[in-house]
Amino acid sequence: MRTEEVSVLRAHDLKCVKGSTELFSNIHFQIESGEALVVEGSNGSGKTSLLRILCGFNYPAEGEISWCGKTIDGHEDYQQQISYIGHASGVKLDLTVLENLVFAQRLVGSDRDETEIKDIIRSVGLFKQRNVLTRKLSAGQKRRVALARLQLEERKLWVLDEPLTALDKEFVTDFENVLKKHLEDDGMLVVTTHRELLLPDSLTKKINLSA
Amino acid sequence: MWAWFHKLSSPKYYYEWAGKWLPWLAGITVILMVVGLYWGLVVAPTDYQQGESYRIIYIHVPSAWMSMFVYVVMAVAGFVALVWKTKISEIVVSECAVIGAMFTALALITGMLWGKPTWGTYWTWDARLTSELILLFLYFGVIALYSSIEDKRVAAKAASMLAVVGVVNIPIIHFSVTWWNSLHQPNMDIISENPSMDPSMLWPLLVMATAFKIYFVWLLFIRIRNEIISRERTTNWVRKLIAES
Amino acid sequence: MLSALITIIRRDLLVAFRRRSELVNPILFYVIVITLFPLGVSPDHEFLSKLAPGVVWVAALLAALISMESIFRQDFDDGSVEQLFLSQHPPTLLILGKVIAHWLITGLPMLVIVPLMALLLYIPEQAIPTLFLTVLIGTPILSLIGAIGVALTAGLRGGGVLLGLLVLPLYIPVLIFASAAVSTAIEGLPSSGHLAMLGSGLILALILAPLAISASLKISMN
Amino acid sequence: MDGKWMFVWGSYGVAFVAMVFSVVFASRRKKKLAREIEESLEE
Repeated sequence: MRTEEVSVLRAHDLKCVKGSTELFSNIHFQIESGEALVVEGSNGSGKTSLLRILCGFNYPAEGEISWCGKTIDGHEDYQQQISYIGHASGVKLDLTVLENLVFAQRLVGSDRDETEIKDIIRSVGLFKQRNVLTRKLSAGQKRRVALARLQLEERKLWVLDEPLTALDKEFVTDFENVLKKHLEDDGMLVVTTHRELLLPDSLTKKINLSA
Repeated sequence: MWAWFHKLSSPKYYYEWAGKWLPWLAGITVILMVVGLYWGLVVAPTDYQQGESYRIIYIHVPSAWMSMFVYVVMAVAGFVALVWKTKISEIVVSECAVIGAMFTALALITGMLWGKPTWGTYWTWDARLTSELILLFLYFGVIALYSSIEDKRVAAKAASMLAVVGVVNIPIIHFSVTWWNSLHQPNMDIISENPSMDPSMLWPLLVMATAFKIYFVWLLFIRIRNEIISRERTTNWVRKLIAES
Repeated sequence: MLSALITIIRRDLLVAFRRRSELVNPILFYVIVITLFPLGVSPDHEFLSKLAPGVVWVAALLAALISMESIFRQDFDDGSVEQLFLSQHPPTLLILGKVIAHWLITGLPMLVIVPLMALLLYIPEQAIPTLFLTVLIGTPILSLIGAIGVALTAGLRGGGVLLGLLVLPLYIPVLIFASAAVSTAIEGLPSSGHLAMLGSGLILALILAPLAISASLKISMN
Repeated sequence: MDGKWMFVWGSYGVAFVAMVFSVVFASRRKKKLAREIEESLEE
C-alpha cells in the first residue's frame, strides 16, 4: 500500500473563519514523507479546524492545500490516504473492541485476518477486553481502540487531534514508538497535543496558531 | 462575461453595483404599479361571469407566478452556492426564501379572497391553492433551517441544499396534487382563470406581472446589500463606508 | 462494492440490536397513532374503512419521521461520519447501506404489522395485498428523503421539530399515491398504475437521495 | 357599488401593506446595521 515515491502535503496561505471571528490566517507549511507536523496553539485557536480542513471536511476561507502538487479539492484519492482521529474517535460504543476494528478495516478496504487484528489489540493492551462492549471501557481505553484502528488502516497520512487525551504515561511511550515507526516507514503525521510528545526533532516541524 | 460574473461574486463590488441600480428599480416598479393598478382597477372591463371580483387576479396571478419563479431563482442560486461556493449566491438563497414566502402567502390570501365571492367559500382544496400551501411549507422549511444554524455560512449551504432538493420535488408534488385533485373534485377546474382572456383584461395582468418581477429584484437587492454589510462588518471597506456616510 | 454495502448494513444492524429497547418504539408509536383515529373520529365500520388508507399512511409518515433521527445521530456523536468520507469506498454507497439498514429496522416491522392494522381499520381483505405493496415500496422512499433532512439537521438543538417541517412536505407525493392505491383497491379496481408511480418514485429517490445525503452530511460536518 | 369590491379592496390592501412594508423594513434594517457598526467602531 505504501509507495516509494515521496509524497508532499502543502498548505498555502490558509485562513479560517468561524461565524464572524477569524481563527487564523496566513498559515503556510509543507511536510514530506517521513515528517511530522505538530500544531500548537491555545484553546480556541483553531487547531481542530485546521486538522479538519486538512482532511477535506471543512473548507478554508482562503488558501489552498495540495497533495503531491494537486489541490485536494475534488481529488478523491487524497482522502483515502488519511487516517483521522478527532475528539470523537470514530468508535462505535455498541460494538465490542474486536467488532469495531473488524468493521473499520473492512470499510477502509484492507484485508487482514483476525490473528493480525488480535495482535494489534494486544499491542494496545486491550486483549483481555477484546469482546467487551466499548461502552463499558474507560475513556483511555476507548482512545486506545481508536489508536489500534490507526495501525490497522495502514494509511499514509495520520491526522490526530489530541491523541494523548486520557492515556496513561506508559502507554504514551508505546504510542510514541508507534508514531516513530510510522515516520520511519515514510508515513506522515499531523498532530495537535497539549502534552509533550517525543518525536525525533529532525523530522518534526512545528506551527503555532496563536502566534 | 465570465470575468464579470467573477467580479460580481465579490461582496464589495456587488454592493456598489447593486447600489447603482436601486433608484432605477424603484422608479420602474412604482411607474409600472401605478399604470397596472389604474388599468386593472379602472380601465379594464367587468367580467360578465364573475363581476368585479375577478380584478383580484391582477395581484393574485402575479403573486402566484412569483412564488414559483422565486423558488427557482433560489434553487439556482443554491446550486451555484454549493458548486462554486460564492458568497453572494449564498446570500441570495436566504433572502429569496423570505421574499418568496411573502409572495406565496400573498397568493394564498388573495386566492382565498377571490374564492369567497367566486366559489362561496374561502378555502377549497383545489390543485392550485393546495400546491401554493405546500410551497409555503417548503419556504418555511428553508427559512427555519437557515435561522436555526448559527454559523451563517453553514446555514446558507444547508438552506441551499434544501432548496435544491425542494426544486427537484416541486414538479412531483405539483403533479401528484393535480392528479389527486382530479380524483376527488373533477368539476372544480371550470371556474379557474380563463385560458383565452380578452386582451383588454390580459394587458393589465402582464403589466402587473412585470411590475412584480422588478419589485422582486428591487427588494432582493436591498436585502442582499443589508446582508453583505451585516456579514462583512469587520472588513475595512464596510468600516470605511459607514464612517464616510 | 457489494461487500462494503453488506459490511455497513451488518454493522448498523448489529449496533441496532444491541439497543433492542429502542427498536420497538417507532412501531409502538405507529400502532398507537392508528388506534387514536377510531377513538377520535368514529368507530363506524363504513366510515373507518373509507378513512383507513389515509390513516394508515399518515401514521406511517409520522412514524417514519420520528424514527428517522436515529440514522445519523450516533454517527455524529461518535465521529463515525468523518470515517464514512475517508473510506476506500464511495461515501454514497456507504450511505445507501446505512439507509437500507435503517429501513430494515424501522420499515420492515411496519410491513409486518400493517395487515393487522388493516383489520383494525376494517380494510377489506382484497385490498390488503395492495396495502402491503404500498408500504413495501413507499417506506424506503420515506427513509431516503428523511435521511436528507436528518443529515441537514443533525447536531442542531430542536432538530426533531425542524426535521418535520423540512421533510413532511416532501413526503406528500408518497402519501397521495400510496393512499390512493389502497383506496382504489378497496373499491375493487386495479391499482397497478399507482403502484408504478410509487415505484418510479423509489427509483428516482434511490438514485438522487444518496448524493443529496452525502452533500448534506458534508455541510453539517462543518 | 358591487359587494364584491370589498374583496377586491381587501386583497389589494393586504398586498400593498406586505410589499410596501417589506421595502420599508429592509431600509430600516440598513440604518440599524449602520448604527451598530458605527457604535462598534467608536469603541
